[in-house]
Amino acid sequence: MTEAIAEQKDLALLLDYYRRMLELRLFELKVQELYRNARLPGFVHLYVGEEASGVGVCANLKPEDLIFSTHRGHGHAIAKGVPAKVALAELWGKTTGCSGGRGGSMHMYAPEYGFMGTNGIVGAPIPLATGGALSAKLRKSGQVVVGFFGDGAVNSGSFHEAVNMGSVWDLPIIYVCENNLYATEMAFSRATKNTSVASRAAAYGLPGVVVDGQDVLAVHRAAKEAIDRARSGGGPTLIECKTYRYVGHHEGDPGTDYRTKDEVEQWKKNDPIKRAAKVLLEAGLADEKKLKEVEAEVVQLMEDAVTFAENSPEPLASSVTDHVF
Amino acid sequence: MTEAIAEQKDLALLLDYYRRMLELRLFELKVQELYRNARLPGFVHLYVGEEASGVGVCANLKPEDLIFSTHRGHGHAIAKGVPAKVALAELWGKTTGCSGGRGGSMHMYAPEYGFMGTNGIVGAPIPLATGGALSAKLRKSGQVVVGFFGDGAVNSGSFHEAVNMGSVWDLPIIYVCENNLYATEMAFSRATKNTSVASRAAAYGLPGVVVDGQDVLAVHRAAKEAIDRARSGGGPTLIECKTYRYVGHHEGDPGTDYRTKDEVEQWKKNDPIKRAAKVLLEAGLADEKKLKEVEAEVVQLMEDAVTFAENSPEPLASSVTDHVF
Amino acid sequence: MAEQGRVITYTDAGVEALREEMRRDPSIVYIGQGIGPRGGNFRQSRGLWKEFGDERLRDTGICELGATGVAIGAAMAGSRAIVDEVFLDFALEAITQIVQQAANICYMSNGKIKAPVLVRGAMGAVRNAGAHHSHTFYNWFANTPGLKVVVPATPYDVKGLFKTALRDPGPVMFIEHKFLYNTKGAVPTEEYLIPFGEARIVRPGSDVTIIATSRMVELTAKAGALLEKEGISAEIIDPRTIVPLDRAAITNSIKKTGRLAAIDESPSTCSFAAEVLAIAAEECFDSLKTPPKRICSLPVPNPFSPVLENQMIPSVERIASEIRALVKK
Amino acid sequence: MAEQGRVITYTDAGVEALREEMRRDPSIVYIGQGIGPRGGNFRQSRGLWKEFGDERLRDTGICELGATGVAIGAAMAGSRAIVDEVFLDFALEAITQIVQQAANICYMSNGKIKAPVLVRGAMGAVRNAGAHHSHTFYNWFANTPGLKVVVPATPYDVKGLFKTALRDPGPVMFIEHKFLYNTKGAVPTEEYLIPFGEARIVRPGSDVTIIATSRMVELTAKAGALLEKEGISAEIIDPRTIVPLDRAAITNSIKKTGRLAAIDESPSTCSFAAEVLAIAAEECFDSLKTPPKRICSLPVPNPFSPVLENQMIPSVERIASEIRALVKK
Ligand SMILES: Cc1ncc(C[n+]2csc(CCOP(=O)(O)OP(=O)(O)O)c2C)c(N)n1
Ligand SMILES: Cc1ncc(C[n+]2csc(CCOP(=O)(O)OP(=O)(O)O)c2C)c(N)n1
Ligand SMILES: [Mg+2]
Ligand SMILES: [Mg+2]
Repeated sequence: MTEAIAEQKDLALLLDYYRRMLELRLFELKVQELYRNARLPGFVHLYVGEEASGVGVCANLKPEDLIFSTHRGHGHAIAKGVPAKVALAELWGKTTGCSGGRGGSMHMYAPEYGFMGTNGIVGAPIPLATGGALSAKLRKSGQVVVGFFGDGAVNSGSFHEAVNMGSVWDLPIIYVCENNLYATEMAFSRATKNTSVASRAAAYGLPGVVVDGQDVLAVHRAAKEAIDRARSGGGPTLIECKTYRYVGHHEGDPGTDYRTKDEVEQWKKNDPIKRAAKVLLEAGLADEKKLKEVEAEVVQLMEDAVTFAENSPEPLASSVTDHVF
Repeated sequence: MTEAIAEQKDLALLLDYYRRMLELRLFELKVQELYRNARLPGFVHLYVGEEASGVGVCANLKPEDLIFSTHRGHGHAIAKGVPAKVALAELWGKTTGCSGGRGGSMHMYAPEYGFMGTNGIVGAPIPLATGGALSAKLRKSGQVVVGFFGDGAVNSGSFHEAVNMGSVWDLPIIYVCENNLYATEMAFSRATKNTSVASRAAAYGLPGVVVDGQDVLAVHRAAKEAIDRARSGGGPTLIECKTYRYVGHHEGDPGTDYRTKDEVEQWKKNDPIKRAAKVLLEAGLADEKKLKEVEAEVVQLMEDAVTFAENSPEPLASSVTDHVF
Repeated sequence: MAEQGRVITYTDAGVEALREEMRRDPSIVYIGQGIGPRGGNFRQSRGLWKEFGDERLRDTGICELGATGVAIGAAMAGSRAIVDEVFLDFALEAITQIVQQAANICYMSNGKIKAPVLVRGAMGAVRNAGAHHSHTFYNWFANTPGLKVVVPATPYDVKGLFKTALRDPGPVMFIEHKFLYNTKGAVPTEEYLIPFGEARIVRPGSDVTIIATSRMVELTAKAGALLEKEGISAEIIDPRTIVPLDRAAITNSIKKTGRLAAIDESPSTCSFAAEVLAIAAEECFDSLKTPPKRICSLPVPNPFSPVLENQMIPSVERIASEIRALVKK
Repeated sequence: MAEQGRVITYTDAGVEALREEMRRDPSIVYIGQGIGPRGGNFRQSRGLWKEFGDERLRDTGICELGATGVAIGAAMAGSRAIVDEVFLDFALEAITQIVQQAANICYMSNGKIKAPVLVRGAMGAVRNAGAHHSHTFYNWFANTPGLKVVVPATPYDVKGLFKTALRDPGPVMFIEHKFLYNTKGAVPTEEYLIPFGEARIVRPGSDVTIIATSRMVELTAKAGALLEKEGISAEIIDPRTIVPLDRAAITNSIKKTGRLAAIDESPSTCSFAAEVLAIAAEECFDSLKTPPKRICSLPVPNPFSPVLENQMIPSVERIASEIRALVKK
């Protein structure tokens, strides 16, 4: 297959990716709105700006493949196929949520979609994902596993121990680091002298790849290669997606003290959704009208999700001791 | 200073190093004998074969410099200046031991000699040593700190988190990995795909150096350079000493199942004490008689240590609750 | 003295204590995530960085294990260290260093090495943070020889206990409650220290002794006020430090009232509430008129759903009704 | 049936259970340091690697945090995992994974994800291993909702409880005692399972109820035999599992004898012994004739010196003399 044909094939996926990224984006903006209006309990960390990573990776996975996600995981859940309304109901603490309201933003579980959870503990999903991959290998299930994590998790012992294990056992796993330059207000460059996550792969003897995380097709290509290799027994890969969150660390953090407005604006210019739209238009794969249609559909999806979640029941207080074991 | 002169100066140290290495060696062989005769309680991990590392590093330290050691730490203690009799009394559980009998082999403390402890928890000394270096820097004490650890500790999160912190804060610390190829029965090459410890330094942006750990002058040179740099504010270094233990992992482990006799014999041929003796003789820095004298003195030191420790009192049972706070 | 009785927050009381002690003792270094320019996730170090700078306020990456070990090592080597786990939950990442190194070092070294390290972490449930961010764990530390354990309930206690903790020769677990950070109370301007091991009588009473800590103090006080109106006189005691524990305050009160309840945000099994009942059974056997009672969180991970979490954690109503039943017995 | 009553070691009983269960259930994977060709630091996996090979017996480097997380992740994804911390002390390295992930997952996921992971670790003092290698910690796990906690005292119990644990849908802390590994006892050849939550009456008696676990069972039994000769009839009960706990066995016995002692190798504060006393105070208030008693390790890190460690840990003599005093009251 020549490069040109490969590129054509990739481009054919782009409208779908555009739509998916929009779902992730509009879901988060809806959550933000609801949260700011004090409709949702708990704490939320939004994925706004990082959609190309979740979509570019997950679009290459099969439904039975597993992903393990982080505190910033709504986007991963939806990218893996969890319906927006089920995700939103969870954030609302309703019984129809993917964790029946017991979990909330940082504890969303939908194994029926291969979604093995968001996580409140930074670093923790990396060993868990590695274990998922070990299980897949032992069960010869053909599943591939993805472990998502941020730049902040890279300095944690969990990263170090788990990636080494994934490497030494040649597990079918992709370690996807979403390097958005900050962990809360801590710049990655203040937390370590080596800010190249991909270069860390050398320490463990597995391939490390860096990719423009605002280019969904670039993510897609890197992910596809790694996933294909993993599925065919070629072992793990560490992918570093360079990305950025436009919003604060969590809702409530203005996100302004530790980075310049200019920096945020620069990144917004490179927005993955706008970029995808531009390519679609330029390549003639969609016209403005089509893009508007897609957007309208996604907007409607989110409205439906709100209606669904809002009208769903809360758990019964008497059920509090169910499901401990 | 020309290389030749530097070499001359180094050579002048060699007789002293020879003596020190012999102290470490004969101490351990005495412990082995006592332990096999069921004279000592607890568990001991002997340093036999690795003496060049402890001696080559510690000889470059000042008394007020600090070292943090491991489960295999008798050699480090003595190399840092803890008298053999005080170390032996501790292994015997006597009040005259450096921890008053409360510690034992894996919990020997002698801050009066800058010896901040052996440790029963693999990996734990690495953050502790880093903290010692932070304290030295903050107190502007001019102290340098050494953290010793084995190849086994390299895969632990403690290594990863602490070395990164030492690097990012430019602390006056030397991380000395004594890579003896095995962690208990686990070959380093089975535990990781990257068996070059020195190469791991790149992950954290500090210098990494590999050295022949059976050549005390080579260790001395690498350590001196790193210590000088650290003392003058130049930050940390990771040194990998390639070495080997001739004995089992701990007394009681025959050490035979997981490595070949041949491998052990090959390493013994490269014995650091024999090598030092050979160089001393060849360079005319000592004759056979001198070496015999030194040995006789060290043998006597160990006999005295046994007498001292054996005749020292055990702690009073009623003192059991002292020193908790 | 114009400012006496200033009403400030629990958070600010802590910041004040830290500022004063860091001024007094130049050997103090404060290590943690976001405690520098950011001023702390809970604003618990606000303003300190401006005064003490990067050298003494050390922001770290996400590496509680390393950071805690570093703090302990620094303390062993001659500094006094504070390490902030932010959420107490994250102390689990580092608990091997706390329990194996900090707690043991004085004993293992025959008293030769001290580790004056203060481990700070905010416990408990607040705003439905979910299972990963709501643990209590203070009973675990109380079970560990070598650790002192402080659980302040008011701004006044935060300040006075912080200052004592920052002069203690050994490791101290300083466990605040997330829910309390924004609560307010009177704090004198003059310097004061609160000794460890001195309970506070939150309200005197004669019918029943109630032992409560941390956030449970406030809820219990409210329940006590309710019960007062019904003619039930509850003596509420906040031990303030679990180790050392003011056993006399507890047992004297039980001997007076003859009834006991222990309120605990932890699940009951092997909890501090269990400890209080055990002490009562051992030492106040003849004084107890009715079976003592534990009023604890239900043994479930903290659910996200507000409905469920409210059911899980002792509430004013639950406390009041359980005490009512206890006194009526 | 020729082999019935074969006398085998505590270690071998465990190995037998593992072998049988790994044969029965191909989804079991066993992860840990030295559990492969080496056969386990305590010989606790001897021979398994020969039969099950590298795929199912997974030696790791020194990375308890990673290995435990891997085991839990594998369990969440459809395998059944055993992770061996070897020394229970090293579970601290990984306790964030055990408590935050394994224990919570069933609840947090509304029952949708189970984590059938068995966390194995050997607790307690043996041969003066020193402070870093002698912790007990089982009360911490009992305080954690979502974990089952097993503390077998005999080869028979090891085997039967292991088999139950390896069929349990959720996480189980399987906490053996290092000191017991070489002890021997009769173990049937036929398959048997011991249900969780069923205490064992170690010896029946009428004067005093003694609750003991793990290594303390043996010491207590010896003390009981001594006391028998003096005319004191002790009923000794080993709960075998702390979670779930056979409360009825404990309370029924107390109701019968009217006296209680709890023997625990842990320091007493917030210990399982405290829990037992709390239960007795709550549920057997009217039956208790004398104050119940905790007989625990002294609250110190395990000293290396044999003289000191013997003083620290409950001994047959200490148990006997304390019980004597209790019954005479
Ligand atoms: C073990 C642990 N330490 C600290 C935290 C608090 N915390 C939550 S998110 C976060 C930053 C994570 O940064 P990163 O991994 O880069 O992900 P990002 O938020 O940038 O997506 C921190 C420190 C936590 N949840 N867990
Ligand atoms: C956290 C922890 N895990 C496991 C152990 C058990 N253990 C003691 S020494 C050792 C091997 C250490 O290997 P290495 O670091 O290479 O040092 P060496 O013994 O070779 O000198 C192990 C696994 C321990 N003490 N601490
Ligand atoms: Mg980030
Ligand atoms: Mg080694």
